[in-house]
Amino acid sequence: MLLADGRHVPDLHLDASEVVRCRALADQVTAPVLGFVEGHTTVAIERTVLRLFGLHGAGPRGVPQVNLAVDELHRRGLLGRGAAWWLGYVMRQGARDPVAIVEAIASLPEHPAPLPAADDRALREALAREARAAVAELKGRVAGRNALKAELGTGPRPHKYLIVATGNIWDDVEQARAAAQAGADVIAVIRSTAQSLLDYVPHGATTEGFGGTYATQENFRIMREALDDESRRLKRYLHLTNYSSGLCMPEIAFAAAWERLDMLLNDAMYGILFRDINMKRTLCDQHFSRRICALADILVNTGEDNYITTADADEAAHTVIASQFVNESFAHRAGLPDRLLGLGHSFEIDPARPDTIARELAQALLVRHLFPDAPLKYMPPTKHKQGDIFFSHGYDLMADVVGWVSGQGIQLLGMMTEAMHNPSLADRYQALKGADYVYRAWRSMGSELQLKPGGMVESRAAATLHRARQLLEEVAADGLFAAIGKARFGDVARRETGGKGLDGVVARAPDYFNPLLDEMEAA
Amino acid sequence: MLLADGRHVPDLHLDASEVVRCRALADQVTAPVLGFVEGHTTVAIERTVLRLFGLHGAGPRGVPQVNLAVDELHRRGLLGRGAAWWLGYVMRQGARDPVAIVEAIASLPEHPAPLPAADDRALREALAREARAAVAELKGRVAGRNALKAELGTGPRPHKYLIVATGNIWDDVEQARAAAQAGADVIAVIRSTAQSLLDYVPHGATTEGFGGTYATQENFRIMREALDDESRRLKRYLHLTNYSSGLCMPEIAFAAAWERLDMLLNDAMYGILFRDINMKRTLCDQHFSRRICALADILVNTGEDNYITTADADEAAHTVIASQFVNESFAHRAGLPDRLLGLGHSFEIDPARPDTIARELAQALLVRHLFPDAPLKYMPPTKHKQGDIFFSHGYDLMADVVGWVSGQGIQLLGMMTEAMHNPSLADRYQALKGADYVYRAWRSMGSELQLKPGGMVESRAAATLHRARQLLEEVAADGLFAAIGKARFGDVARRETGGKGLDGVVARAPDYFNPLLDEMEAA
Amino acid sequence: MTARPPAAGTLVRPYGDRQDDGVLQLSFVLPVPAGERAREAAAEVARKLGLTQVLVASMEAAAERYTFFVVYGRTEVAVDLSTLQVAEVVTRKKGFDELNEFALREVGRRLVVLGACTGSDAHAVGIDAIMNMKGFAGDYGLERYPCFEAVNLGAQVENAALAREVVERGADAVLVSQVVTQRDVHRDNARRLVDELTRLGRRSQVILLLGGPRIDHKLALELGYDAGFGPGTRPSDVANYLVGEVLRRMGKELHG
Amino acid sequence: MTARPPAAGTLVRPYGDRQDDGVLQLSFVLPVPAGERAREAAAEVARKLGLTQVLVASMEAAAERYTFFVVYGRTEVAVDLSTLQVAEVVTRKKGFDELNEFALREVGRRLVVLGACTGSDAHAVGIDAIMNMKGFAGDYGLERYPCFEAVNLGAQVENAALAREVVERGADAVLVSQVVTQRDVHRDNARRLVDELTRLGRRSQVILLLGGPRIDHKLALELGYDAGFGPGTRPSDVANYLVGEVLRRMGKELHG
Ligand code: B12
Ligand code: B12
Ligand SMILES: Cc1ncc(COP(=O)(O)O)c(C=O)c1O
Ligand SMILES: Cc1ncc(COP(=O)(O)O)c(C=O)c1O
Repeated sequence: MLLADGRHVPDLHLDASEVVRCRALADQVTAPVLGFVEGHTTVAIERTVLRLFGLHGAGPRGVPQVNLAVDELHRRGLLGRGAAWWLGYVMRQGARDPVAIVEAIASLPEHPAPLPAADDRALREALAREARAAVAELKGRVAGRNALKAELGTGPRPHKYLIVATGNIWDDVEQARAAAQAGADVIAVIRSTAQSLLDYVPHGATTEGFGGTYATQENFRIMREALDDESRRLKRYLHLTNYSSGLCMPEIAFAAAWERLDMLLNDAMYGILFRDINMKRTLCDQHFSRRICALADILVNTGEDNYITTADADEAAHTVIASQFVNESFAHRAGLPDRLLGLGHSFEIDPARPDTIARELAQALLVRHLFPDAPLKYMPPTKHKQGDIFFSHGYDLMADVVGWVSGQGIQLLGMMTEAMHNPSLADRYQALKGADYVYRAWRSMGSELQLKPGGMVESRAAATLHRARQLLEEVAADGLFAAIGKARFGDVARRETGGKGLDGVVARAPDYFNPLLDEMEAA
Repeated sequence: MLLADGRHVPDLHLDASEVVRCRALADQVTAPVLGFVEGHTTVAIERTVLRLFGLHGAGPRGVPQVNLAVDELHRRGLLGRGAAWWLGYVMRQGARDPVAIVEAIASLPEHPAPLPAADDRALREALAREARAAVAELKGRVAGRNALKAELGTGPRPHKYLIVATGNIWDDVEQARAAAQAGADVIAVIRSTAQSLLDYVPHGATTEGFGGTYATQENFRIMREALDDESRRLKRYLHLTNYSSGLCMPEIAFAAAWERLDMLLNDAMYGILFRDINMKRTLCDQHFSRRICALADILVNTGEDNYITTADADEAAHTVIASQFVNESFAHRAGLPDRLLGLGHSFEIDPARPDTIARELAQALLVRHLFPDAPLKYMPPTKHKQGDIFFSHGYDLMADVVGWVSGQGIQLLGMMTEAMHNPSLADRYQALKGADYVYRAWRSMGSELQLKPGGMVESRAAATLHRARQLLEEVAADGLFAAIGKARFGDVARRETGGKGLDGVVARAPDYFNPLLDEMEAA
Repeated sequence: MTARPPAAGTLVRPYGDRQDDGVLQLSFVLPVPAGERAREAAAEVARKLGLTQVLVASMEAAAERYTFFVVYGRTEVAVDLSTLQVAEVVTRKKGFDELNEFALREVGRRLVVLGACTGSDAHAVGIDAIMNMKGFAGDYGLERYPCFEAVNLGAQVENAALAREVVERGADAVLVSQVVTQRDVHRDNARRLVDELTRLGRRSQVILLLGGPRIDHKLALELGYDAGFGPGTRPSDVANYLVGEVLRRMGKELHG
Repeated sequence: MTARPPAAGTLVRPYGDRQDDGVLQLSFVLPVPAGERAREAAAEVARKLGLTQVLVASMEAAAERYTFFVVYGRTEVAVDLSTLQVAEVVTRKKGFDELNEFALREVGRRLVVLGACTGSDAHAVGIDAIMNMKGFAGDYGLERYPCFEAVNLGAQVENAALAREVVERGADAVLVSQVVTQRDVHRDNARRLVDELTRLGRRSQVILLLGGPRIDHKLALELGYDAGFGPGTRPSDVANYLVGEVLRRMGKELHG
């Protein structure tokens, strides 16, 4: 198989009809969800819209203005019309600056007086115009980023993706620069533990996170600025990514878009399964956030790798594939092209078992063949990592081999101290040096090696695809909500009415107004 | 390709006529050398014969009795008749115990009186009988070893070969046991630096070596005893090996045979190239020592891996192959069957270069295909090892991968501290753990992977074979001595009359007598 | 496991390739550019740690202003094994059936066992491995034991909520998992449950177990728990400990 | 390479993921069976080295009576960069042609340079890399330089024989390689050549260079050599040093 970037990977002979069927099933799975999504909005979506109109600040005790405003609307049951509409409403009443707007919204009566139809039309037109201008500005920023990328060029594939997670944005910057100097192509700033459960986006530059650094717009800006500078110095464009999953998915996507991030962790189901966020909430938020990604040319990374840190990687291999089809379908529905689809998977089969390379290769090649135009994000081993860093390092290198030979687009480099602590500078350096050696040493092996027809790798891939199809049949029949209820993904069961954030889901009123969504749907 | 031990390795398509031609050329190269060997003996060979007859002790200042005796004979120009003959001679004069024999030899006049023909015949017959009895005893010991091996069984292929080299035999024992407990199949006790240049074998248990422990018969005995014990405890036969190359090749082989070693480093040319030992001397000694190995069922390991620690592994790949054909031919002429032929090669291409895996795999598979019934000894990287032990460990694991996929019989495990010091216990442990992981993870890949026909691996293998043939043509035309003079192997040039030990080479007289050789040639 | 304590004065030192050679391998980064001065600084760090025969085996520019080192050296440090405080959870075990039978007979009822990964920690795999039917490494989880009524509350469970559950369900034992340890978040969090239970006057009635990849028995005791379980723990270890401890508190013995 | 010496009082400490956190990684073996006591002994070794926040990341039975550990910890140790004695061979270099021209012009003749790996050391690859035509890493060897008459005597060269060659050939410089260092065999061996040359009254007339993977400039000076060259040395480093040093001794300068 010849990849778009010129690399070859060993051919896998798959049953094409099964692939077609999986895609059809995935579309069947996502269709009713989209129906639901199109009838609802969430507090996070509405906050995002207000951010587009410039409500960036934070009020007393750091509460973001958008939260103050949206919570007031929600309390009054007004959100179904869209926060933008109410923004227009209070602005017509004279509120101009953010503080005044928030105050005006907070002072709205339980049943605000309706607007005459002409005023309503004028309000919508004015805000649509403003939204169009803001979106144009956003697109200008993205174009600037793309120009820099074109000017400097990027490193060869796979892009080496390295994590920084000090908790302090300034230390993160220092480490990101160091990683870039050692060869990193993508810097991922990990978020503080459980930020995904905060129903607001913290404000400003932050220095105190646990196991990661808070995702804030200011932190994004600081890091992107440093990477722009470092990119110019190293004459190689450095990508930046962060996490959007969680209760603030669309807001974070918007901040990331504005600050010119290149990628985002953005999975349709991660929040549900791994953060116990209500499924309706997440499914609405993911759609809106992905529309933002499509608008801002942000590559989304999905989180199927997580399934096999909870479930057994060997037994659950097909759930990864099934979920990827679902994620792909959701992404297409949000307007994302394949080239922005960094579907996630990983090298996680217990290394105590025999023949793990055959099975990992089967999985990695299967994903590669199923999604030929997607860049793919390949994760290193994590769950079975050991405190024995020497073993752990060698184990990572095997993942590098499989990632390379199977032509992955983005490769997270494993950290030899994975079982202990967040990566240190030394760990990243060794990971880069090792991966570079592997890519160099195995350079032509992707085109050199062929698989025995009907051998262990091919049959394993075929069996996994087959089981993925069976699972998709079941999910299509039961519906996604029910399937998640039966722990069909990642061995985790969630109820439709359980989890966090359900109370932030609101049915759109017939006169729902969302000029940002209108802009994006028009694009 | 299906190996005798049940493993599969990827097929290489080679030009069979080229292989046939290489073997014919190698035989052409070794034939005249054998002619020379059959006309000569050496001080080392004669010392070996005396050892067979029980001259094991050492005189004042630790000089072995066999050296005292042989030196006396040599000084008098008597060696051409064979030391055994003179042993018989002085025994007829009444010398019985070793001390008396040595003294009697030392008291021989310049021109000892000749023996009447009948006495000469009786002398020869008596010694032949004694030799037969000693050889029978030796074979009994070897049979005992083989019975233990059959009883306990050995570990699966490849046998993991680990080095101990403390300089102190008691520390070596401790480390050998530890290595065995961690999974080693073969323990190699490395010799003290430059022991190969000593023209005698040190005596007794030793505790003071540099970079290794002296090879002495007592040290062999101590280690084999410890390994027998450990084998029984672990219920897995543990092999022992040491080095015979050098000025005492036949004597060490004899001691090893007696003490039931399983393998020996025994190369036809190593001493010449890497120790500057005279070529005539080494070529005579290797033949005799290999006959001993054939007699005692000792697997010989050749040293082609050394070539590419001196010469560039990429450019000199064909010299390894050519030398293996020569070593094979010499081995066959000494009566060694293929199953005792541990031809050496290694993973030594500079890891700073691209596509090293393709080239290493080409080489390893080429050797595997050329010598299908030989166990093959595969060496890990050494020359390009770094003080960065993390890199170094990963680099070793790649050698483990290639060794495994190409079906090697004996695999030396690389040490992550190779660039620093002799292996420590921790290094061996990590090497074993890493190799076990690799063998497990890649278990079926030898049968699973196929090579692109005419691809990089196949064409590299074909080109190397072709260049090996060209080199053999040249060596066959020039003669081995002249070829070595032109630095055709390992980038090292040696002159026919240079190097150490030439004065220990003696033309056999027409009445040359060597009952050990007679026994071995009759076998 | 070391059954008998070692004889007094049994000194051990790191072993490279000879008894007591004291060989140690170090690696670290210094925030300086690579070069001879950096190399010397690395050697000096090792010397200041008391190492001799210091060999800077590797110096690599990990970034423009950071250098990675591998260093070998020898230490004089020795440890007297007999003086070490080793708190070890007893590991003599009964088989599955035997344990269940024994426990049901001797206790006379099923023991109520709650499990949770607490605070903001979302790592459920460890507690699941101990609690869930399926278990871990071929060893059944506590849910499968007839002698336990085992309830896994999952991850991100608030300490206050967990303490309430203990009271409501009359739990005999609580299994707390803590995986995230950055900035000692696990310590504060683990202590909080003890405080809550103490506040409710329940601490002494319940067996408290702490577990996780960076937990050991010693740390658990220090944080006010009854026992600690580290990486590689099997459900059967925990089951045996629980039954044994309940019997002990009843004045009986597991291994009579 | 550090061009300017650092300001006084510039303290550096190991860097894990924050400035001055002092993070170090250790590994070692203890001659005890794996178990809780062994783990505690490993932690104690680290604590005795002055480490705090000690984490025994891995304990593995490397054999029945040996246990391998990976340990992380933090040290308080800091090094003042400005106080370090760094002996660095100057590395400003001229190109091949320029150097040859300059040397031939200023010295007025070819310099006689002998190379050898001495004593029982048979490792010729390093000295070959410096001396032979082919050179090393794309850098020509000294034999290729018109300004040198370079003779490589190979390996296992006796010190006495080498000293005689120096006299006979009127050598300007001798390059000694030492690779085997077990039990400090290289130190004794390197000193022996200095003794021989001193005995022959030749020491001061000849530039003595020592090189090898575990050699540095400092060690070479200590052993009585004029300069030392470590791993990764290129022939052109040596060529530049030699010409510079000869000129210096003539009262001239290489970089005027
Ligand atoms: C899987 C995993 C995840 C999954 C968790 C899925 C899930 N449902 O559990 C996901 C992807 C969601 C995840 C997320 C994060 N993770 Co995480 N994760 C891991 C990983 C890879 C494996 C953990 C695991 O499952 N081990 C397997 C189980 C079986 O082992 P175990 O937990 O040790 O349990 C055994 C014993 O310890 C014991 N045990 C455990 N608990 C208990 C309790 C009792 C009572 C008893 C008796 C025994 C016991 O028994 C078990 C069986 O033997 C580790 C790295 C590693 N290899 O260890 C990182 C790791 C734990 N994660 C880490 C981090 C930082 C995070 C994040 C905070 C990152 C971020 N900022 O986004 C997030 C947030 C998580 C949160 N809020 O808690 C760090 C923690 C660093 C530290 N020391 O503080 C680690 C070490 C990775 C790293 N090097 O950075 N993670
Ligand atoms: C190749 C090799 C061999 C070959 C040597 C072939 C030959 N003709 O040279 C063979 C196989 C014969 C061999 C044998 C042995 N070897 Co050896 N060998 C190596 C190996 C793998 C590589 C050395 C090498 O060639 N490096 C490449 C060259 C280019 O690098 P270099 O030497 O560092 O040279 C550079 C610089 O240092 C500098 N330089 C070097 N010399 C000089 C001199 C001057 C004046 C200057 C300016 C610069 C300079 O410039 C060079 C270019 O940059 C090393 C392990 C390793 N990876 O380092 C072990 C190693 C050196 N060997 C070792 C040992 C113990 C042995 C034996 C003693 C083992 C035994 N008991 O049988 C034997 C005996 C050798 C003897 N009598 O000396 C040990 C030494 C341990 C120690 N610290 O003491 C090592 C480290 C392996 C190990 N870990 O055990 N060996
Ligand atoms: C898709 C996705 N989103 C988010 C996260 C992490 O998010 P959180 O901040 O919730 O830990 C991950 C973790 O790996 C992920 O895969
Ligand atoms: C065939 C052979 N013989 C002998 C040796 C070592 O011998 P010496 O004792 O001469 O160093 C080697 C070294 O690797 C070898 O390959």
